[in-house]
Amino acid sequence: MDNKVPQLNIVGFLCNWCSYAGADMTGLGRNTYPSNIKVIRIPCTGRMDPMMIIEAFHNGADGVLVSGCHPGDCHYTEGNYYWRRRYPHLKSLLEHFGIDKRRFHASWVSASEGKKFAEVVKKVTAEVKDWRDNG
Amino acid sequence: MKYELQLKNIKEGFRKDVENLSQQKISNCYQCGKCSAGCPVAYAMDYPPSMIMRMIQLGMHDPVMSSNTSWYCVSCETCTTRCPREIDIAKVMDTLKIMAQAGKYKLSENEIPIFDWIFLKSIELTGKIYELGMIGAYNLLSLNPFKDVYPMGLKMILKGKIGFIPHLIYNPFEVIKNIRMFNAIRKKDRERIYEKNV
Amino acid sequence: MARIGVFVCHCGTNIAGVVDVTRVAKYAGSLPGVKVAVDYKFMCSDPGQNTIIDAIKKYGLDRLVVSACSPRMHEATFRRTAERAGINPYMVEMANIREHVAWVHSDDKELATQKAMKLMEMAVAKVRRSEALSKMFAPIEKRALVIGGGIAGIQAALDIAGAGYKVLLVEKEPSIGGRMAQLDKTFPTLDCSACILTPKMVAAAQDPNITLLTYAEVTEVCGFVGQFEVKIKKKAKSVNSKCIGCGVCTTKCPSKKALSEFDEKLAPRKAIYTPFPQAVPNVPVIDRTACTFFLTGKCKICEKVCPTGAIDYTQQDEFIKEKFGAVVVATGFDIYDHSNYGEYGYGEIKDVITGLQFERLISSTGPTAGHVTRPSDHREVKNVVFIQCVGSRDEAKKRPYCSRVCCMYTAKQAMLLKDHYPETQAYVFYIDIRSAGKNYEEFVQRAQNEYGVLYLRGRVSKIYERANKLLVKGADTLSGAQVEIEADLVVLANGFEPKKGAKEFAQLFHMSSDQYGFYNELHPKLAPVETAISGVFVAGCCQSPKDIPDTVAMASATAAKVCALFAKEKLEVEPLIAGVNQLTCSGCETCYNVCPYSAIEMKDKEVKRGEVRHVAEVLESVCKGCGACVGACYSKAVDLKGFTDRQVLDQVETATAPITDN
Amino acid sequence: MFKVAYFPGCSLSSTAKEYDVATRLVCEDLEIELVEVPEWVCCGATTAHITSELTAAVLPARSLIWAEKHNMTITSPCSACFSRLKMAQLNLEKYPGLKKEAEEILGETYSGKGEVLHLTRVMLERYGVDNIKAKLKKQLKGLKIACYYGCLMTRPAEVCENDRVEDPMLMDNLVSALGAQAVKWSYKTECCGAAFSLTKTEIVRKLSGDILKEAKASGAELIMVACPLCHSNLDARQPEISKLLKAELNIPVLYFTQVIGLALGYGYLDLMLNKHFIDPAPLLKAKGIL
Ligand SMILES: Cc1cc2nc3c(=O)[nH]c(=O)nc-3n(C[C@H](O)[C@H](O)[C@H](O)COP(=O)(O)OP(=O)(O)OC[C@H]3O[C@@H](n4cnc5c(N)ncnc54)[C@H](O)[C@@H]3O)c2cc1C
Ligand SMILES: Cc1cc2nc3c(=O)[nH]c(=O)nc-3n(C[C@H](O)[C@H](O)[C@H](O)COP(=O)(O)OP(=O)(O)OC[C@H]3O[C@@H](n4cnc5c(N)ncnc54)[C@H](O)[C@@H]3O)c2cc1C
Ligand code: SF4
Ligand code: SF4
Ligand code: SF4
Ligand code: SF4
Ligand code: SF4
Ligand code: SF4
Ligand code: SF4
Ligand code: SF4
Repeated sequence: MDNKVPQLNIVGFLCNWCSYAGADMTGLGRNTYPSNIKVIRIPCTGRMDPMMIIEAFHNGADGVLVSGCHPGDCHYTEGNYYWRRRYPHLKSLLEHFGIDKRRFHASWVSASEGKKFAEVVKKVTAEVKDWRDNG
Repeated sequence: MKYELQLKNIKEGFRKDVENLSQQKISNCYQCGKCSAGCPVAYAMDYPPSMIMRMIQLGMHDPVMSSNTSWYCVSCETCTTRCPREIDIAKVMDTLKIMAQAGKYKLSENEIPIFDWIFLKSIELTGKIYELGMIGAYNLLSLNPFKDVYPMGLKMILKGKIGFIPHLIYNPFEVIKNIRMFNAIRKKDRERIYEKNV
Repeated sequence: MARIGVFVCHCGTNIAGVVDVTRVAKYAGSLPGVKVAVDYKFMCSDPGQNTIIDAIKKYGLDRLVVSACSPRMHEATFRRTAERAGINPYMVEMANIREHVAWVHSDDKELATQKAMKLMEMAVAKVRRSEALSKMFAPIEKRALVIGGGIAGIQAALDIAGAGYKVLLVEKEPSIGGRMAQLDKTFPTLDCSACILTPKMVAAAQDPNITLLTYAEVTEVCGFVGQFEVKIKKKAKSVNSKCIGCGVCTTKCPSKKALSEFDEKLAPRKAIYTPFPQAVPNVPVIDRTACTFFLTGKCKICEKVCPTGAIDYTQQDEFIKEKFGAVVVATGFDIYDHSNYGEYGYGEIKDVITGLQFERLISSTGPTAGHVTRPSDHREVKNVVFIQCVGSRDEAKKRPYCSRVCCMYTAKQAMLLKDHYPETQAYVFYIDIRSAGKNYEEFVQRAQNEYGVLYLRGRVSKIYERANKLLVKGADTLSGAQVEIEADLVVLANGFEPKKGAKEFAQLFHMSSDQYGFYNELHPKLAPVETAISGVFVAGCCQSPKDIPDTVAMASATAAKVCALFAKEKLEVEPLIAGVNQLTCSGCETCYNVCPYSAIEMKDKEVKRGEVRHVAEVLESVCKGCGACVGACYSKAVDLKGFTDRQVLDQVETATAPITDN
Repeated sequence: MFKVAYFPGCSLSSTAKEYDVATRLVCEDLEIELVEVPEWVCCGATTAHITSELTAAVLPARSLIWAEKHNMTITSPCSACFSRLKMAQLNLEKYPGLKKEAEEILGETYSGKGEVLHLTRVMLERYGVDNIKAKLKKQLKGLKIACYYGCLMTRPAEVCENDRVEDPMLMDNLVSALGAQAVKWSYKTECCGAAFSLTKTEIVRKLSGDILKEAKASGAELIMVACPLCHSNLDARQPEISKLLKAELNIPVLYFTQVIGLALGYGYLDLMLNKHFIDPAPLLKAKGIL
């Protein structure tokens, strides 16, 4: 996928220990991805308050990605399990309110998966773009 | 040293050409030689497979295309099965032959292409292979008319193993369909090879 | 009104080569509350930090944004800078425009610059809402846990004990020693492995500061740096503490069904055994899966012959729970199982052996007393072929990495072979020789020049069995020749793999591993023995393949880190923790239930004059700041310092707003 | 009744007529229904893929599509045909561009989901060695057989799935079930020279010679094959090879369906054993099988 997708705004919430570090690793490995994502560092996906995501869409974000440690690898033992439980509910709730499911994503990226993070961002960006271009 | 590598005699894009047509990442080859070690016909090749891979990496177009290596490859897939870098070497060999036959590059061993030409003609006209006609035509065209006729060919005939009458596709419409199909393929092939080959 | 300073770093050309840093600084200057915005070549350098300090003084700043590398890299640095200039260290935010911008968006400088501006603006939005936080401290349990009793674990334990701290060394086998105990001689000096290892093993056993716990495994871990609480399973040895190590039981035991793990399955071992004669501790264990008594109910010979009555068939697994301030993980490696190599016989050809098996064969303490004979028919050998990079540098076998030690150990083994049997010929098939190390290249040269080992550059394609011989078909790519060697024995240089169960073990500590299962260090260059979990360190081959010198260096480094930690009175911890607004708390106990650290207490408390309610309270010394309670609270009564709702929402708002740069 | 689409291939109607006859005979006996693909065209053999990738995909695709439409597994007794069918399937899946062009030329779509198996796998895996064993009339006691698989039946690794690409055991298991002895040897999958039969006979003589020598050295009295190309190289060329090696090899080469046929009680002419250059009659008589 081409890395240049103008005028598309995606907010990324990355947990400090795995996905944020994984995104750092993407940089260390000089893998590229589309620049639409703006990353906000959070300690853990367990800290995610649904309000933040709703607020992001409300403010006009085209897409949102929340990414944390793989299940079982949470730095705080179980924070990502809480998130894993909340995610599907939130997703269907958002859909109910008319937020297309292509706009809201969750992923597991560990501190060593720099390449994977680039892939995730590419995939998410492509889906959000697909939503914008094709409805 | 057989060959002097200079900027002027390497062909820019040769590696890319081969990589595109074969869809194999030749630059991934790290020259371990496992392909050459196991190739049953390497002993008869001008350059063993791994060396061909290296020469493609370097863009050494002339020696690659004028060597007999790809023509001696029997497509046994031994190399492909064992390559630690997961390169389909047999497919690369096929690609070299395809490129050569497409007329863009010079042919070294004319023997096998003649055979292939007759073979495909046979399929085109009859849908199947017509052995006796093929052996005859092949021997005539390769200027070795009595090769294999005696003793093996003769015995084959005596054992009833070689048919005299071509097995035709029974339905004449199928024959026409077949010839049309081959023409379509030829057209597409030319497009493919020449387009990716510039 | 906030007085913010924004400092944009070039990082040489790392950032400035992609991002227009002056434009970022200029844009920063236009943002409300920003009093000064400058860019500089290397912000983390001394002059860089002084620029910041000068600016703080000159403009009376009270909060900072550093637009540079990842906060995981330098947040601590700039917090200290702020502190030196008299600002609360938690009034600092970083915008990561290197790892998250310059290095990943180098394909479009304009878009990269715009994103850098945005990330900086988000950091400014966040820092506006920052509050001064005060430092917090936690106690340290000055006792270390070392897991794995290979050379790495032994060295780490000795060094920590040497500094006067207590160590518990846990080993899952009946003896410490690890792989090194299996080796014959070691490169590059060819000194005998046992001769240099045994004294260390004994020293570890005798050190008053070290407690050895063999035949034991860690099963549960909770807590954090300074306060790890660890549950350890002591497997039943069936031999109690009365044992004096006389060895009579082993000699008399009739069961020979099991194969010796120590001898790499080349020889049988008894049901009651110590792995090898110099074992430490020298106490045998009964392998209950092989013992006749445990299988059939009859035998008990060992009990009869034991002079001290040390045999105890009724012993049970035992669990203990202890506290440690720091942990060294040194669980070592396994070698690649070549049964995946169909072309080398699916691991079924007896005379195709592993490098480790060769070590046992040529070792005078090994199953053949040092005679290199063929496992199949015990005949002497003449031609021996060594094949390098088996299960290494092989993408098709899912092992693309180089195992780093096998070039060297192959050269060593070929030399040892020649030493013992001058009339033999050794052939080595290799792809590249990797011998970077002090005296390593010279060592390999010696194998070739003085010992006449024939090096052939190519991978072997197939090994054929023919009559009593092995036909090895390889290539020498340097001469372009196919090579066929009739060999008596083939020795594979099996690569290094993570220990079986490494991934599950990592989960106990929430350590991360790479795609193969080797444990990740915190930083490949600057923090090679730390892990992402503070207080947990890694040493030896569990982190990546390495030889003994590197293993020992790494082990000593972990010891230094542990000692540095223990040398502190108490531990400074980040005050980024949760806090409850008890006025709005409804007492629902949701936070109490989700907190993974039991850091929330429910209390009946007078929150307003005359109003006693059931409310939550955070135990500050226990909270780790994960934020699970914050995400869960329906009343929005808990918040997380450093990542408050307001801060994150402001970041969200900024992230979605257009850039107003002109 | 067990039903498969049958692609006999060109050789089976001429040079390898006996393979076709024995196969149909045995399959009828075992109640395996072979439904010949109507008006099939040659798979392109070893030529199409070195001439044009598209030809190599289009020719087999016609038969693949037919089998897919009729919901049948497609099989071929010839390793070369099988390989071309299977490779076409794999390539059409791997390279979407190729698939698009092939579909355009054929004017049909191809899902690629149908199964392509070599006849050995259909009979020995799907139908099952045990089921064959249950129907035997005779044990082939005392016969030492070298199973020769060749290249195209097992390679590349993706085509043999359950079996081991470097040391396949499928036919060896059959041999044991028939009461004979499968010798252990390491040239099971070495190349016989295959398609160079006509064009580079000297290569065929060397490669097939090595295989025959190795089989002989391993104590085999008979070689069992599952491919007409292998057969003609090992059998028809054997007299020349013997001469070249200055050694009387005289080792009969039988198709695996002929060997099953023997154990099912069929005779010399039923199985057209007379077609072979190296007459197996003396050996089989000596073992009391004929
Ligand atoms: C064939 C061969 C030859 C070699 N030759 C040389 C040489 O000549 N020179 C040289 O410098 N290097 C050589 N090496 C490398 C050397 O063996 C290693 O560098 C060294 O052994 C690494 O030590 P370690 O402590 O990291 O791992 P190990 O030796 O594997 O020790 C790990 C220990 O941890 C224990 N353990 C594992 N998991 C657990 C658990 N969950 N709980 C408790 N305990 C656990 C294991 O039982 C083991 O005792 C050679 C390696 C091989 C394979
Ligand atoms: C071209 C090149 C590229 C490299 N690239 C990489 C890379 O990409 N990645 C990587 O990991 N490594 C790389 N390295 C290796 C890396 O540079 C070294 O590993 C590292 O610098 C070693 O650090 P040091 O502290 O041991 O030595 P040095 O960096 O040499 O430091 C020694 C210091 O001691 C001082 N000193 C010397 N004698 C005395 C004395 N008598 N009294 C007081 N002070 C003294 C010197 O002035 C110097 O400041 C590279 C090396 C080179 C040459
Ligand atoms: S086996 Fe593969 S990697 Fe090795 S030389 Fe051949 S093509 Fe290159
Ligand atoms: S496919 Fe060709 S190159 Fe590869 S091993 Fe066989 S003959 Fe050699
Ligand atoms: S602060 Fe970070 S970005 Fe700036 S020079 Fe230092 S390492 Fe580089
Ligand atoms: S009881 Fe078990 S361990 Fe003891 S001597 Fe008998 S078999 Fe050996
Ligand atoms: S258990 Fe008894 S017999 Fe065995 S070593 Fe110990 S003291 Fe000796
Ligand atoms: S150290 Fe040598 S033998 Fe081992 S994987 Fe690396 S190159 Fe291969
Ligand atoms: S979840 Fe919120 S409301 Fe409920 S007890 Fe905890 S702080 Fe109070
Ligand atoms: S942030 Fe909340 S859930 Fe996490 S440890 Fe602290 S009190 Fe417990």
